Amino acid sequence: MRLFRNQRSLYGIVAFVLLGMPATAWAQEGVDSGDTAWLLTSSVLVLFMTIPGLSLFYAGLVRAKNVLSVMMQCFAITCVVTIVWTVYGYGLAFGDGGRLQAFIGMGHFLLLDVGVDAVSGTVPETVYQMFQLTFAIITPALIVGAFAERMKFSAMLSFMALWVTLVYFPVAHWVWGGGWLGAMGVLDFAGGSVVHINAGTAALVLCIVLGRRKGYPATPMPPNSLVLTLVGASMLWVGWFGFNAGSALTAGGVAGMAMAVTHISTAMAALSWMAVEWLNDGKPSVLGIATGAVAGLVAITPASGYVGPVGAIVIGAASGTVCYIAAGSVKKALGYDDSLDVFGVHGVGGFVGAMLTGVFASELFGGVGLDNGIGSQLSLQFLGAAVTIVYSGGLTFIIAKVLDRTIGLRVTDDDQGLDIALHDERGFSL
Amino acid sequence: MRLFRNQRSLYGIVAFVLLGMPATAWAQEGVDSGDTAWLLTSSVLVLFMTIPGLSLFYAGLVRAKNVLSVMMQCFAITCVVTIVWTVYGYGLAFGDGGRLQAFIGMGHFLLLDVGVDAVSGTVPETVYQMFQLTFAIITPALIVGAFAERMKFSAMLSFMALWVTLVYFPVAHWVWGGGWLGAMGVLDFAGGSVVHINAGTAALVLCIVLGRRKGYPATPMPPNSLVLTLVGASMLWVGWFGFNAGSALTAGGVAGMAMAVTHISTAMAALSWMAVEWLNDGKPSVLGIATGAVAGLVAITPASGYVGPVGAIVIGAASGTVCYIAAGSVKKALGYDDSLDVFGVHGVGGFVGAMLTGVFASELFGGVGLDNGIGSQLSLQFLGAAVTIVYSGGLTFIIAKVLDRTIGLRVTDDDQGLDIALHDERGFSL
Amino acid sequence: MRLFRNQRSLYGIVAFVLLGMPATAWAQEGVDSGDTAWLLTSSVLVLFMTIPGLSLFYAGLVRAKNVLSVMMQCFAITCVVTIVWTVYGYGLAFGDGGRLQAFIGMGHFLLLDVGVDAVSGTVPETVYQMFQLTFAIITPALIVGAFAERMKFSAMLSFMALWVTLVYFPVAHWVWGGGWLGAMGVLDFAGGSVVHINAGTAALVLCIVLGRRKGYPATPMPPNSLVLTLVGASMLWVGWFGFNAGSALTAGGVAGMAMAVTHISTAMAALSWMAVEWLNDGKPSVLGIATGAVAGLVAITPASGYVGPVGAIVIGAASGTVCYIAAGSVKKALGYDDSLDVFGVHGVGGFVGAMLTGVFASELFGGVGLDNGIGSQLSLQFLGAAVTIVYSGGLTFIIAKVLDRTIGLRVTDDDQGLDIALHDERGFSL
Amino acid sequence: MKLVTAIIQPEKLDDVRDTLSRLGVTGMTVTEVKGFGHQQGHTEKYRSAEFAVDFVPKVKLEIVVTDASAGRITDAIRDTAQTGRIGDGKVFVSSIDEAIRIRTGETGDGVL
Amino acid sequence: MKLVTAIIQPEKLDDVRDTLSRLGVTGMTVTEVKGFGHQQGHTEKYRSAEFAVDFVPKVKLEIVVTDASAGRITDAIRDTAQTGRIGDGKVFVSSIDEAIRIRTGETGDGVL
Amino acid sequence: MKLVTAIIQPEKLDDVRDTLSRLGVTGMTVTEVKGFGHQQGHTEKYRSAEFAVDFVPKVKLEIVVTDASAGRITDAIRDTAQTGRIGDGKVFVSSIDEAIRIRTGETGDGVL
Ligand SMILES: Nc1ncnc2c1ncn2[C@@H]1O[C@H](COP(=O)(O)OP(=O)(O)O)[C@@H](O)[C@H]1O
Ligand SMILES: Nc1ncnc2c1ncn2[C@@H]1O[C@H](COP(=O)(O)OP(=O)(O)O)[C@@H](O)[C@H]1O
Ligand SMILES: Nc1ncnc2c1ncn2[C@@H]1O[C@H](COP(=O)(O)OP(=O)(O)O)[C@@H](O)[C@H]1O
Repeated sequence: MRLFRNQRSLYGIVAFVLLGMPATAWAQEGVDSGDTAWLLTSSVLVLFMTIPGLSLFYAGLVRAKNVLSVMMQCFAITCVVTIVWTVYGYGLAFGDGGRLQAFIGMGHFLLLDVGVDAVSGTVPETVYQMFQLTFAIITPALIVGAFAERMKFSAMLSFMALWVTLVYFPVAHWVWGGGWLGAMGVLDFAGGSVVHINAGTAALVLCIVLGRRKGYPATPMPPNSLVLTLVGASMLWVGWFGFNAGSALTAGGVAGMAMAVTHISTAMAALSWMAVEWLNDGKPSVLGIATGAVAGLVAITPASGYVGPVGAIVIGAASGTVCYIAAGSVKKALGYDDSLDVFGVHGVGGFVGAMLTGVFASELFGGVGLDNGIGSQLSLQFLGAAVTIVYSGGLTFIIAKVLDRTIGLRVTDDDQGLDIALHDERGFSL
Repeated sequence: MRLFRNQRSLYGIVAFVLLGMPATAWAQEGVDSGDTAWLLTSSVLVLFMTIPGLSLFYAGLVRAKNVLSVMMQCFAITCVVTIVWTVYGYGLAFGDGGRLQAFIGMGHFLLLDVGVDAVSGTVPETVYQMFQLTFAIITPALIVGAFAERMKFSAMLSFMALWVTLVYFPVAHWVWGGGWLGAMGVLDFAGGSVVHINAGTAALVLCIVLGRRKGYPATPMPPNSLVLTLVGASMLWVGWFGFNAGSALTAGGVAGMAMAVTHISTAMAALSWMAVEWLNDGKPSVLGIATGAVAGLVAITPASGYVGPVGAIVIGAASGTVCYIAAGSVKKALGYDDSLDVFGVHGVGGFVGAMLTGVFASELFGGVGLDNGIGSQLSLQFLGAAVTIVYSGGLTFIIAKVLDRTIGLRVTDDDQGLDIALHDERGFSL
Repeated sequence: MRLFRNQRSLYGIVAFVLLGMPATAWAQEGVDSGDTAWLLTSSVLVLFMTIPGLSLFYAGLVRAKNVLSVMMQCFAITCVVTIVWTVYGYGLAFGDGGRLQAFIGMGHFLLLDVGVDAVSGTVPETVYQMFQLTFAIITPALIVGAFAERMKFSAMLSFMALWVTLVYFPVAHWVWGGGWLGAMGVLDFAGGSVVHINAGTAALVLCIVLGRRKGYPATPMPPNSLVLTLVGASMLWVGWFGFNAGSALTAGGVAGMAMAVTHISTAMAALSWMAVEWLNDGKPSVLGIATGAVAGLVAITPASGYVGPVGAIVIGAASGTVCYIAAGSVKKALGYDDSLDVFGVHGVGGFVGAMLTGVFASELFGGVGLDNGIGSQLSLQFLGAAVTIVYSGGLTFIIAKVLDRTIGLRVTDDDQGLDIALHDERGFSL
Repeated sequence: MKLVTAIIQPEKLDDVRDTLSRLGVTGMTVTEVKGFGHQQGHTEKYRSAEFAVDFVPKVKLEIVVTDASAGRITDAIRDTAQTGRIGDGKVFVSSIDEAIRIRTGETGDGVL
Repeated sequence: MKLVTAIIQPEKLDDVRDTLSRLGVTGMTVTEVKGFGHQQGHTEKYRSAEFAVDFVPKVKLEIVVTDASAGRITDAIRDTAQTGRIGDGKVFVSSIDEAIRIRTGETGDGVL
Repeated sequence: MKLVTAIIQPEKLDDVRDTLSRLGVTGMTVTEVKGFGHQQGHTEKYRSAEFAVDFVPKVKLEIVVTDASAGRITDAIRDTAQTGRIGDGKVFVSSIDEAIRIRTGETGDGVL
């Protein structure tokens, strides 16, 4: 990237030399318009994943009386995280932490120093921070699925503001912001640990602290509309190309391969879930194939910039199968009420992906190659996952408990439905 | 831009000089593929705002028996404006008006002279006119919200064809097409006056000429589905990045900052509306946060290329609060039936944005800077808004009255619902 | 393209000559980041057309008890085709067939040889194959509309795997992969024959082999939600810009003109259908304008890179009118049950477009020009269409018959609805 | 006790409810129904498929009342729900042997 | 007057209506209901949650008829709605004391 | 025969059904209805428009039973559906003259 930055200024020199034309006549120093176009587009795509993508995926899965509440949560999280990020989040995650750099970043208060001309790599820094912001938005939004249908909106807002500050920003810094995990060589191209294991763990802890929904699991709680859910899943799929291929930060071969493997892994995971379900339960289901697809998207996320098609096929097959078991028999056995299986899909899928990245990034399997071989990479990958699980789990527990003691986490009565109870609105008046 | 255009041809010369390779071997003269990629994408995004974005936003807000009618209106407007634009609209808005240039453009009949090789700035002119067309589509479509649930489809078609011709094209020319307002220095980056004040004023006038819906305000008219509305709002949000960041016409720092401030302002406005509503009415609502977001998008539109994050936060906070009052108590007090609050959100929000642009574009607040200081810019901004209000209001009144006298504006009976009455179709058969 | 590829490496040389900077310092050899950004975006858009676009368009048109089944089919097709493509499909369609090149391609097994650095034209080959894959996905998905509400899911899966292998890949190779039809000079910019005539013919044959839905045409089968259908149509419209403008494979004037004419043709076709329907049946309908738009998108597809605005207007008007007749009186007269009019819209619309391409590509009408005049081009266009019809029709018949004899194509009883019968799920629990 | 069953135009529901509460009726049960009768339905058209939908949406009110008040109530419904246009609907009266309030278990007129 | 209440399979609604109009029945009220009985329901499965839905969709016809015609009408419904498969449904007959046409206020058999 | 009509809280449907089947009730017909009564509804607010929705969702059970079993069944419903909170609902009993099973054409108590 760095050398690439010189390219344009080089043209400047060429131009100057040949025609006495000032370098200022060029486009922004070091900015490549193609890379910028792709990262702008990717930012749009990742935001699209959360609203409306994820919010539709979740909205369809709850009961009709709670359909608005989950969409409201996703939408409000988008807004709150945006403001927190603008004020200090970008600094904590991607700022230069100086002596503390290994652990946390600093600066960029109110993005005051991120001007129109600021450049990061080959794109304007405004675009770079916007792209990263969309990741900070979707990660907490994923957690919504775990506490759906019973959490107070006010408590949800406080939880999320605290969670991104104390959990997401630090972990993002450790891996991507110049922190210690990245420095050690943990591979996480687009957020297997930072986003999915992180959100999945928080989801599990929070739903346990919160307790089950009234009537769970005895009462049937059918999704109000799998049409919405499948539309949401489809939007997640297409938006995810911004997530993974955008993480290349340039519009070239790396982005191209990231998009290809993302697509392959997703298809493979969807088919694996469908196959396993067909064998076990007798019928393939819409919710099954959709959930499988999401599992595949999750699992390829950390690997997307490092593996080839073969890796993608295996990662897809593995995640589809493992998540089917995790969100199925395992969850049933343990009896926690992770309403929409955030842990079973994102936590478990993210872990599968993080580990397999350590294997399929190897040139052996058509990957970009590993510095110290599969063995040592695997331990690094495990370290990254383990640290995220412990840190995210611990902090989430503390935040949840504190809020529960103070403002209270749960609505008094889930029967009426959160839409009327919290928002004086109904989802449908047909 | 102009100098930038020379860049590639310069390469041509360099190439020719060094390797005797004909310049024709290069990509299209003066076209930057990255800028083109972004503007192509932006055109897609802005069309996406109207269909399905805006049409879903509106569809969810009407009663089930009228859900199709508003979607039909948005869709038909898209088609009609496209043809009008292709035949003469682009010429009127962006053509060279010669002696009349200050007031109206000319030429480009049937886009005959807009060839594959025509270039505008650093992009093909085909792309430039396409991008501008998407603005000409959404502006009249916004008005749909004001006359929803009672206007005749045939009258709607005639009104829109006349309105874009007599109102939109001239105003767009004045500000963006080389007309007098732009020349005077009125700042309207992506359409605060041209699009939002313009549509908002027309909406208010038209809904008054048309009269209230039967039973309004006594009878409850609950939205048939806020799920659709929130999905529409989310699509508007993501599509708006094409609207504002696309207006940079290049993929660089200006686009990046425009996207960032658009996002910040939207989040801030959504939260402000939510907060004010929570305080006043006791509960935060889905419709409230969604409407707040739209207000923020509207208000940042004229400012997006000129202000920084600080300006975005203030503009967001202001628009969220002011529009809450305008679409709430003010509307109630005045008693007009602007069904979906086009005036309260787009008219008022656009005005707030237009004025604050005059303040926050100043370097004082991290903006790009003003030539003659805040004071004189404010008067310019006010002039731009005022002219738009007067012109749009007047012409809209005349067009509406003429149509009412001739073909009639209203359906004979709103009770049955427009879907059956006008289209022989039902929105849902569940 | 070829020469363009040399451009960057040329810069390399320039740089090297002037500053002794190694060419390797540059971005990927021969890759243009702007073109890549646009093709990445286009791939996203074309996948978006299928999921959720097409699946919503179709989902809204069936009865509520089958709404999930059609969405499931589109989603599963996406997954199956992706894997087939990755394993051998890309090779069959776009590989070098050596001595058999005229008829079929070979190689690229598991995309093993499509590395991060592989380049095709000015974009990474990973991106090129991804873009082409999205076409291989939507073509079979289009057929879903013909057998909706009665086909077994298992049979559907087998049919599609066989169909893309035996029909789509060869036809795509003949026209785009270096095969005989392309070599002869048949013009098919984005898939009038390869995609639409191909799918439309298969749809007709398959729905006849399958037989009518129980109760058709006596029993009314109202669409469960035209809201979903119009949203789907809108998504098809915006996504189609990736389909047609993406087929330029570069972000320049050709892409720009392709997008412009696509938009114009679509608007014109929608209005024509609306007008004809209004005259014949007394009212304009939502389903009518939406179907007209799709007809216009289909018809401009083969022409999009070759014609100008005038051609687009005529192609739009023609397709809107002709498809109205085909999907209306003609279908009624012949009595086959093509549930969602895949043949009437895609088959017929594709044919209209293929033929008119031979006329309006001529410079006479503002097109890019024809080598041997309209007459001979028309015969070539007819040949392309005819070959596709005969081949696709024949093979589809054989595949369908074989599957019917072996595993059986139809569900035993359509009354219960496929959602419960095949997937143990319901679309809505409101 | 009597069961008064009224099938009326949906637009009239609120008016009828107000009138009845003024008459001291504290409870009723309402169902959305499809009515067939003299009133015309509408036609729907989806591409080549056109069909007549000959039912019209109505609401059905079921009100259990004391024998004494039955007459007053049916009259009130008739007067309030009447527009004079075809489709105004019907009122039917039948007998109820017993009524029980689930909450308290009490029976008889007190329940109503 | 009699109230004939028939619970039938949704697919049979149109046939029954046609038969009845041939018998001179000018009006009826139809409600979508859930039926429980001998007929099997279905199961639904959403990830780990599986449950049996043991009701089946039915439609309920309510037709108020003259005492004289009640027999003919119940027979007609029975014959038309019959498929012989479990779930065909039931017909119940009860008495109506009075019927009023809201539009005109008229009462008695003329209302039907 | 008697028609037992029970209007209960939706949450109670499953419990009531289980109790009744234990009492040997093999069939019933259920309708989703809107109830007006002492129980409060809720308010909804959409921008400047606020309004009270004063009905509450209820389910209506219709069960035709033999005269003999009517008492047992109404008692069972009352006991099972009772929460003691306002809105528990009502049970009404009326008379049925005749019942026919469409599938077989048989009539009388055997039908139930
Ligand atoms: N015999 C009947 N039994 C039950 N319901 C009836 C009967 N006749 C009419 N209805 C109901 O009354 C409604 C109004 O009747 P209709 O004949 O359309 O108008 P009007 O009552 O003004 O003559 C019908 O839609 C239907 O729901
Ligand atoms: N005792 C009853 N009271 C009211 N409705 C009943 C009763 N028994 C059956 N039904 C209705 O009749 C429908 C058909 O009854 P079912 O036992 O399934 O089939 P069949 O009538 O052929 O034996 C049920 O779905 C239910 O709606
Ligand atoms: N007179 C009545 N006729 C018909 N239904 C009634 C009558 N009174 C009450 N109901 C029904 O019973 C339900 C419960 O009654 P309500 O007064 O709210 O509570 P409670 O029965 O505990 O006093 C109401 O929602 C309504 O559906």
